[in-house]
Amino acid sequence: SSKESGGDGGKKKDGKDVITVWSYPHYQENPDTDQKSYEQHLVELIKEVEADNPGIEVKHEILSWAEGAKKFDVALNSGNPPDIFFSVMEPKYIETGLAVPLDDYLDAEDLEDLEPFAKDTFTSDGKLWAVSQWISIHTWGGNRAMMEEAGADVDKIMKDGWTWQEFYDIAEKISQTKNKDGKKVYGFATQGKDEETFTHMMRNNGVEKTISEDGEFHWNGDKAVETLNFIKEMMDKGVMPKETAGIDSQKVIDMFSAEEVGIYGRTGPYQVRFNDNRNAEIDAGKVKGEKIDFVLLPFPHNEGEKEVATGGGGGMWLFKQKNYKGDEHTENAAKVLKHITGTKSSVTAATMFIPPARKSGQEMYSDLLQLETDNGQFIQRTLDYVVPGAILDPELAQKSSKVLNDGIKPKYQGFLAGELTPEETVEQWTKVADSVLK
Amino acid sequence: MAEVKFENIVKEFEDENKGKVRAVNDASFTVKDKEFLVFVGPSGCGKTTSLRMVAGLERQTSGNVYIGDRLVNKVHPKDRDIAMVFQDYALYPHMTIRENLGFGLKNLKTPKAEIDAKINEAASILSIENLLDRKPRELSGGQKQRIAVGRAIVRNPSVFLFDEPLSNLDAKLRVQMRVELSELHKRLGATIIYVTHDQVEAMTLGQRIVVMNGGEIQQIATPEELYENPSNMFVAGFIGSPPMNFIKARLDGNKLHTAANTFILPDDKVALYKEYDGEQVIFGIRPEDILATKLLNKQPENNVVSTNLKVVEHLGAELLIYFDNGDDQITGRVSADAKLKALEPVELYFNLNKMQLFNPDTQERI
Amino acid sequence: MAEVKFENIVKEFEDENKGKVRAVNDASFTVKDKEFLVFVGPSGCGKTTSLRMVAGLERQTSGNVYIGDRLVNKVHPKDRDIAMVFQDYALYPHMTIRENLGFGLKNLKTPKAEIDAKINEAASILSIENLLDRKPRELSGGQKQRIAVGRAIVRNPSVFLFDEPLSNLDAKLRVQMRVELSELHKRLGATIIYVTHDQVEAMTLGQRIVVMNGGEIQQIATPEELYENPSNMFVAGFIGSPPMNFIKARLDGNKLHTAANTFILPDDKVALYKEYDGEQVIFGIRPEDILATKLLNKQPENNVVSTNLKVVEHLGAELLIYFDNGDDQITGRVSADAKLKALEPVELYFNLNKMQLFNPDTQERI
Amino acid sequence: MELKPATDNQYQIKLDEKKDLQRQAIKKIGLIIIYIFLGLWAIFTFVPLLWMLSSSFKDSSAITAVPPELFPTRPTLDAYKRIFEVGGLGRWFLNSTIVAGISTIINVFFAALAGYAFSKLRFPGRNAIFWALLASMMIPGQVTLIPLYILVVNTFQLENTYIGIIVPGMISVGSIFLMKQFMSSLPSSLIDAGKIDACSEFGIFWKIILPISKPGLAVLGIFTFVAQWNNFFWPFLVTNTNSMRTLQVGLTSFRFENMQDYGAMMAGAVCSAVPMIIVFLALQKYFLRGITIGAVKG
Amino acid sequence: MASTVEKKRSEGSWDNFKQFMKDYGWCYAFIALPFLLFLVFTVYPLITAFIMSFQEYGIMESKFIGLDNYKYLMENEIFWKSMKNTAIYTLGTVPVNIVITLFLAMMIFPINKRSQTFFKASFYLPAVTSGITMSLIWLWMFDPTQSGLMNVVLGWMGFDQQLWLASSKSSLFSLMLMTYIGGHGSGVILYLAAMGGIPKSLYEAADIDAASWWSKLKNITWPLLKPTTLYMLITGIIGSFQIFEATYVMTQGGPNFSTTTIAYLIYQHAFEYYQFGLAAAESFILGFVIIVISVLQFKYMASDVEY
Ligand SMILES: Nc1ncnc2c1ncn2[C@@H]1O[C@H](COP(=O)(O)OP(=O)(O)OP(=O)(O)O)[C@@H](O)[C@H]1O
Ligand SMILES: Nc1ncnc2c1ncn2[C@@H]1O[C@H](COP(=O)(O)OP(=O)(O)OP(=O)(O)O)[C@@H](O)[C@H]1O
Ligand SMILES: [Mg+2]
Ligand SMILES: [Mg+2]
Repeated sequence: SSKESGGDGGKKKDGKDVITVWSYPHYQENPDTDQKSYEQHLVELIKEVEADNPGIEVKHEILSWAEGAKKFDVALNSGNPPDIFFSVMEPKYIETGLAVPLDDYLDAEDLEDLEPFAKDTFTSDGKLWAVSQWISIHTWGGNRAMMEEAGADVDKIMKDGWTWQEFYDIAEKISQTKNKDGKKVYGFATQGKDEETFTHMMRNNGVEKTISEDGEFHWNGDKAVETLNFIKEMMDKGVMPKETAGIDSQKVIDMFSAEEVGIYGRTGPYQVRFNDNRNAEIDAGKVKGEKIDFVLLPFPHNEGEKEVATGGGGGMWLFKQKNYKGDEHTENAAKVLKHITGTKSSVTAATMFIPPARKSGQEMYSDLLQLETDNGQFIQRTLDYVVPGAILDPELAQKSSKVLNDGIKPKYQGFLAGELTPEETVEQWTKVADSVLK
Repeated sequence: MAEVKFENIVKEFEDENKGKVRAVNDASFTVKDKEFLVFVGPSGCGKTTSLRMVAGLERQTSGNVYIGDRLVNKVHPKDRDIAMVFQDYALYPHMTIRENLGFGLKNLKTPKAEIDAKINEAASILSIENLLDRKPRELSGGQKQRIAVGRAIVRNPSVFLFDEPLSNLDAKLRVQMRVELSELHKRLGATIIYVTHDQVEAMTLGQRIVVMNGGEIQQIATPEELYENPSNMFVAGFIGSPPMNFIKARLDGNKLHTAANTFILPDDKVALYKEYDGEQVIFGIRPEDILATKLLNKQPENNVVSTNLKVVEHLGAELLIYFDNGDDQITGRVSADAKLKALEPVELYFNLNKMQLFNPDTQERI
Repeated sequence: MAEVKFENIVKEFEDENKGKVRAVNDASFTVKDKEFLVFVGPSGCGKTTSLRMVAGLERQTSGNVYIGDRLVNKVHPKDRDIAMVFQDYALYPHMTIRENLGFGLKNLKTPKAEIDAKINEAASILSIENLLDRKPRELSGGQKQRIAVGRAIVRNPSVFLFDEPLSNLDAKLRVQMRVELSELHKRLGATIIYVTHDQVEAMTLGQRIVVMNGGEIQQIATPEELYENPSNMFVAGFIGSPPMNFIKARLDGNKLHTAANTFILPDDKVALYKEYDGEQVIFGIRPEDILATKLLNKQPENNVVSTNLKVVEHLGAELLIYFDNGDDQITGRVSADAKLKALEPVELYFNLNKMQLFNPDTQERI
Repeated sequence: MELKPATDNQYQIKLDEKKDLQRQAIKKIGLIIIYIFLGLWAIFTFVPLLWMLSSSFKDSSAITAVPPELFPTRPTLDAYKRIFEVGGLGRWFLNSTIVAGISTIINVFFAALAGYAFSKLRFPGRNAIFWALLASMMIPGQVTLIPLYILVVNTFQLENTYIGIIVPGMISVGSIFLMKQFMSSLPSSLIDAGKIDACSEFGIFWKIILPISKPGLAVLGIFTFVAQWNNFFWPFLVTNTNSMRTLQVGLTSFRFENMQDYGAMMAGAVCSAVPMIIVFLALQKYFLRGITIGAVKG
Repeated sequence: MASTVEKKRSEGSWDNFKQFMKDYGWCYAFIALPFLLFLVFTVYPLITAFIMSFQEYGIMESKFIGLDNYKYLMENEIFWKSMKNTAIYTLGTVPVNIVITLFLAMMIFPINKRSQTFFKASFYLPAVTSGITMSLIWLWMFDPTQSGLMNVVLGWMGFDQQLWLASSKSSLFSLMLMTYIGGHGSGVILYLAAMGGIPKSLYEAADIDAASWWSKLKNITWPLLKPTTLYMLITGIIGSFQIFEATYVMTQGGPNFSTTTIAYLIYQHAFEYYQFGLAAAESFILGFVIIVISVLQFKYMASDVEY
């Protein structure tokens, strides 16, 4: 039985240094399209690195999305994290003292190859904490046919963006219609579980950060009230479901697929691939439903404000264990990390129709990325101005997440449920923010 | 009016292994109003089952049960105006004794003060005052049984059903309870049906006694009648302690030949049995009709048997003596004054005035 | 050698409500090897508790228990070489009767064939052959009790402990079982300790009898001794059925004044009691020493009481008669031949030869 | 012995018969009401499961159909095919069976043993120990997770082994508590009888207490089995190869980041329910038996 | 005899111990293995966690901060809110569910064996489905749009559509509602087993004692089921106080803290902020509350029922 991995990686087996890698099942095998699964792609890379380094053995585990992070949390807090772990930016990992900054292990070449956005996403305290795998752009999504019926110039929107008013007019028009089952159609839908959509709208209303690096809270003023009022009006007018408070992202997609929604947020480039697959299945008669011409849409911006695209990305982190296993082990782990995040690894992003973080990868898999399509061009355009979410030093990040969990999220939910007015909402979360940040 | 009447009652149980078990077979009898009727019979003969049918806890397979004038076949136990003492006590384990006693009254919405009074009364009758606040599991077997009796007493119904209520009590309390029950009976004017296997209880308490065996009623009669004129060997052997002696014999004019002796019948008996002259019979004689000749003022002329005693048991005022007569073992009960000893020879007089004869085939009394 | 000895045994129970309950208080006695000792006493007097201490199921609060020469205070029940019949049967509900009987032997690793033989033997003694394959819940109360006895019999230990083993059996079976037990005792040469509240059982079975009351031993003696020389009023009242009559009286030379009568003492008694001349005493006389004058051959000169009978109970061969003497109710037991009737006047002779006197304060016999 | 045909008597009989008929009727109606109510309630409790079952036969579009279809219009076995195609389903089943089976046996045995000791034996410290056990149940498991993980994985090195999965669940205070409650109503005199019958202390437990506790053991058995079978988080923490995964852990691979394969999840849930239903049906016949009846009187 | 007394006096403490072990050794042997496992896998982690509650936990090293964690909680509004939510949830579910369970068990008890099996199985079935699956199904039933099943049912009955989990007014109640409808299977089975053990003669005695259906229920069935009820109360209270999965999967404590239970808060502190010390302190406060309640329960409910 193999007792090595995760927790106590690094034990020598046959004299080999064992490196553990934990990641997630980003995509499955698809026999119809000969698409390999993420794990198969990863294993290929691992095989290569093992072949190049006979002293290293790599054990990998594909966690489940549902509870993987929690498993990692337990392992990390037990002092036994895997050597390499896939995650988005999490300042709390840095604070544990077990995350290893990568600056010393990466060559200038590598750093050069990475898109600046990808580096920014994982830079904190001036150090790079993970090698990003891709640039995950946050966008809205739309049903081209429905939008055009409502008089929208979709191509133009994708190219030049749109204002709140333009968006509102189109959405309102769509919400006047009924779908083929005779059900009411909404112009816009989004999940009401957290404040994500609101964040996106705030960024496009001139407030880029909730909390700035100097610890100041920016969601305390008229801009926030204005944005909330905009959302409120959409709900009041039936442009957006008044039950938004109880709608989750799965439900939003379900509604979109059933043509009950014209525009929704948030989604991302990966949805293009899902939609293509779904259309193919409908063609093949495997799935019943209407084919949808799916388009990625930019976030609308308020009149006079700059359009801001948001993005993030996941990357591979390097960790050491509490009972430190020596520099050699860390170096070996870094070697593995470098290889499995190398140019070839961009296949992962490309398979999901997400722009890889490496420029070399974008080139290598350009055919997979279908950059010539409307959605592809939109992605390329967006890459130029996308900014990461707020990166704060770990301590401030901790406070920020407290403000979010104890103030913003619950109050925002209260607002969506119609229990708080926009003014009350802002007032109340500002109070929480003040007390946390003081 | 609380007459209880059984009319051709049959009760069958479904047994998983053995199919139908007939526990009571075609039983008919009437318990008169205010009568004290006792059921006796060997274990498993259907006494409890009969009682339960009166209570309405078991519904008869066929036949009718009346209480008073009322056909109660279909009346719920609580509407039958009865109280019952269960053989296994069936005390409510979680209630104190006080609560156990008061439960029935509480259900009948009796005022609190009255309940208390009745409980105290019953408690003093049964001398259980000091147990009132205990739980059943803290009591000894006999104490539990007294509580079970108390539970019936406080209810004061028109028919009392007792299933061996005294079997676990000590002799003294038993006598006391017997008298209490007797008085209760008189005082309350209630009809009582009482199941027991105790001779003395049956004979002293019962105005009439029902003897059962194997689900069938053998005889219903007053204690004297039962004792003096048992209708068959079963009854004769069952009533009386020690039981009647049965000796195989042959009737021959005024003589009765047993394996070892020949007895001379009194004249009235000769007349009575003349039809059976020359036939094989079973000769029944009760232990107390076997007397030590040395205690007799007048020495009898015949029917004296000389034998060696096998066993002698002391019962205070009396002796139980055991000796053999051919294959039959015979028991006698003589006054302790006779001072008999085991293994010593003795002369015993068989008083045939109260003898019985039975048909060896039908076992009926002749 | 299976002598059983109690040495200053005290047993206290913790009662949730009442604190310590002393169930047995400083009891000392010895059961001789092969002796048949009977415990009697009123309900709750500590009989079962004492038995359980012999068995090792309950540990005494203080004092020593010996079995054979061995101090068994701390010996496990299974190593005491005993068998016990429980008052509440305690049959294993999940085993058939056969398994119930064989369980102890199986635990002792007895060969299968031997177990079967012993079970069959016990079954035939108890006539339970046809029940062997049933489960306890399919049996009537009496049947269960027989199984419980059977379970002890098959074990064949050197000490048998019986806790009211016959209380639920019918009279006939009881007599039969009594004889069986007696024979068993002789055959096996086992020591037997036997708890009962049945007079007859105690007197017939016990070689010696221990009378308990309220946790204290009142007297240990042979049946005759107990009957004739009870050490105190409790024993006198407890042994004998119906119990001894107690009448308040004053001794005055050879006279005994009761509330309603004056009796003349026999000469030997006068001598015996002369120390107490002039004092208040309790006059004890057994029911069988009260005789109907009409049955006497020779009419007595004195000690005849004329009274009206209150109640007459028929017991087959005998009558129990009840009448008042001042405040005291007196019970007599006379031959059924006297044909006495309730409410009729009668002349009764008090035979004072077997009378007893008791100290009204200490209740001890004088 | 003949009947008195008094008119009021006849009337009374009629009345009684009427009352009895009424009672019978009430009983019958009561029974009918009971059946209807239980039936409705069963449907109530069934709806979620029915949805689970029917979803497992739907294609992905039908699952998300608005309005939802309670019964699939185009039933398909695709979801089942998907979960069977993913490697290791059989292995996961085997692992779950081993883990749940062994934990159940150990758990029930220990619980019965300790429950017996706590309910029927008297020894110094009995109540204190029992309360210590019980108190531990009252602290939520979240905080002991890290220490426990350190203990099992770091200290005992039991990661990715059956023992590692089973060990923390081998005793459960709840089970001990349940057995204690159950056994407290068994008649103590049977234990005495066992002692007299030369049964060892363990023999009494094994040959007398266990058999008459069958209803309790069966109940505890099914509860434990279900709990262990459904246990997800701990096996997920301590396993790291596909071959060691239990069914519940394995089935989570049908939950993806931006989309869930509902059909497969539901098919998985259905598959995982089947063994538990079998265990339930196998054990349920013991539930109702009042097995001690007839042991003692009074 | 004298020698025994002599010997007794000279017995050393070793002999006393030997005798003690002879008397009680096997009692301890019966609980030894379970207890050992308990010490290792429950007590040890608990002690560790208890120490943590006085620390600011860090993986590399932890800092002792005395009672700061507890102090912080005492002053924390959300902590009290979550305590309140948990208490409401417990009060609203445990007694109600015990009554429902008893009611169901009583209805099943008198019917014939085969139907009994059917209903037992039906009521137990939800329990065989894992909590996560059930939560997902309920999430679907609580869909706040017009197509949500619960809303459809409300529609039939002529009520307005509800937001269920999405409104802080109804979210906690919705979680409670979930427990009312499913999840009585185990309790029903326990109650049925306990009912089977009640001697029939007690009911017969009660029949004769003129006890009505209600009186029998109140005075016999209910008190004799006390050991079972106590078990269900205690485990029910523990379960409710520690309710986590439903909130975690369905509401994440929202909206506006209306479903933030103490266990969810513990989870948040532990795994979202890595404040394990704080989480431990919360756990011990919660544990203390449950222990106090349980002790009271035991005091008022414990009654040995031995037939
Ligand atoms: N519920 C039952 N199912 C099957 N057989 C039964 C049932 N109840 C009683 N019997 C059988 O019916 C017969 C009569 O039983 P019953 O209890 O009336 O006897 P009993 O005369 O009271 O005996 P005892 O003096 O031993 O109490 C017995 O053979 C018994 O085994
Ligand atoms: N476990 C116990 N806890 C408290 N008191 C008890 C316990 N067992 C017995 N007792 C009390 O001790 C006394 C003696 O009880 P014991 O069972 O020995 O009586 P007994 O002589 O056998 O009576 P019976 O003839 O009624 O069976 C009684 O008062 C009884 O209530
Ligand atoms: Mg009976
Ligand atoms: Mg006793």
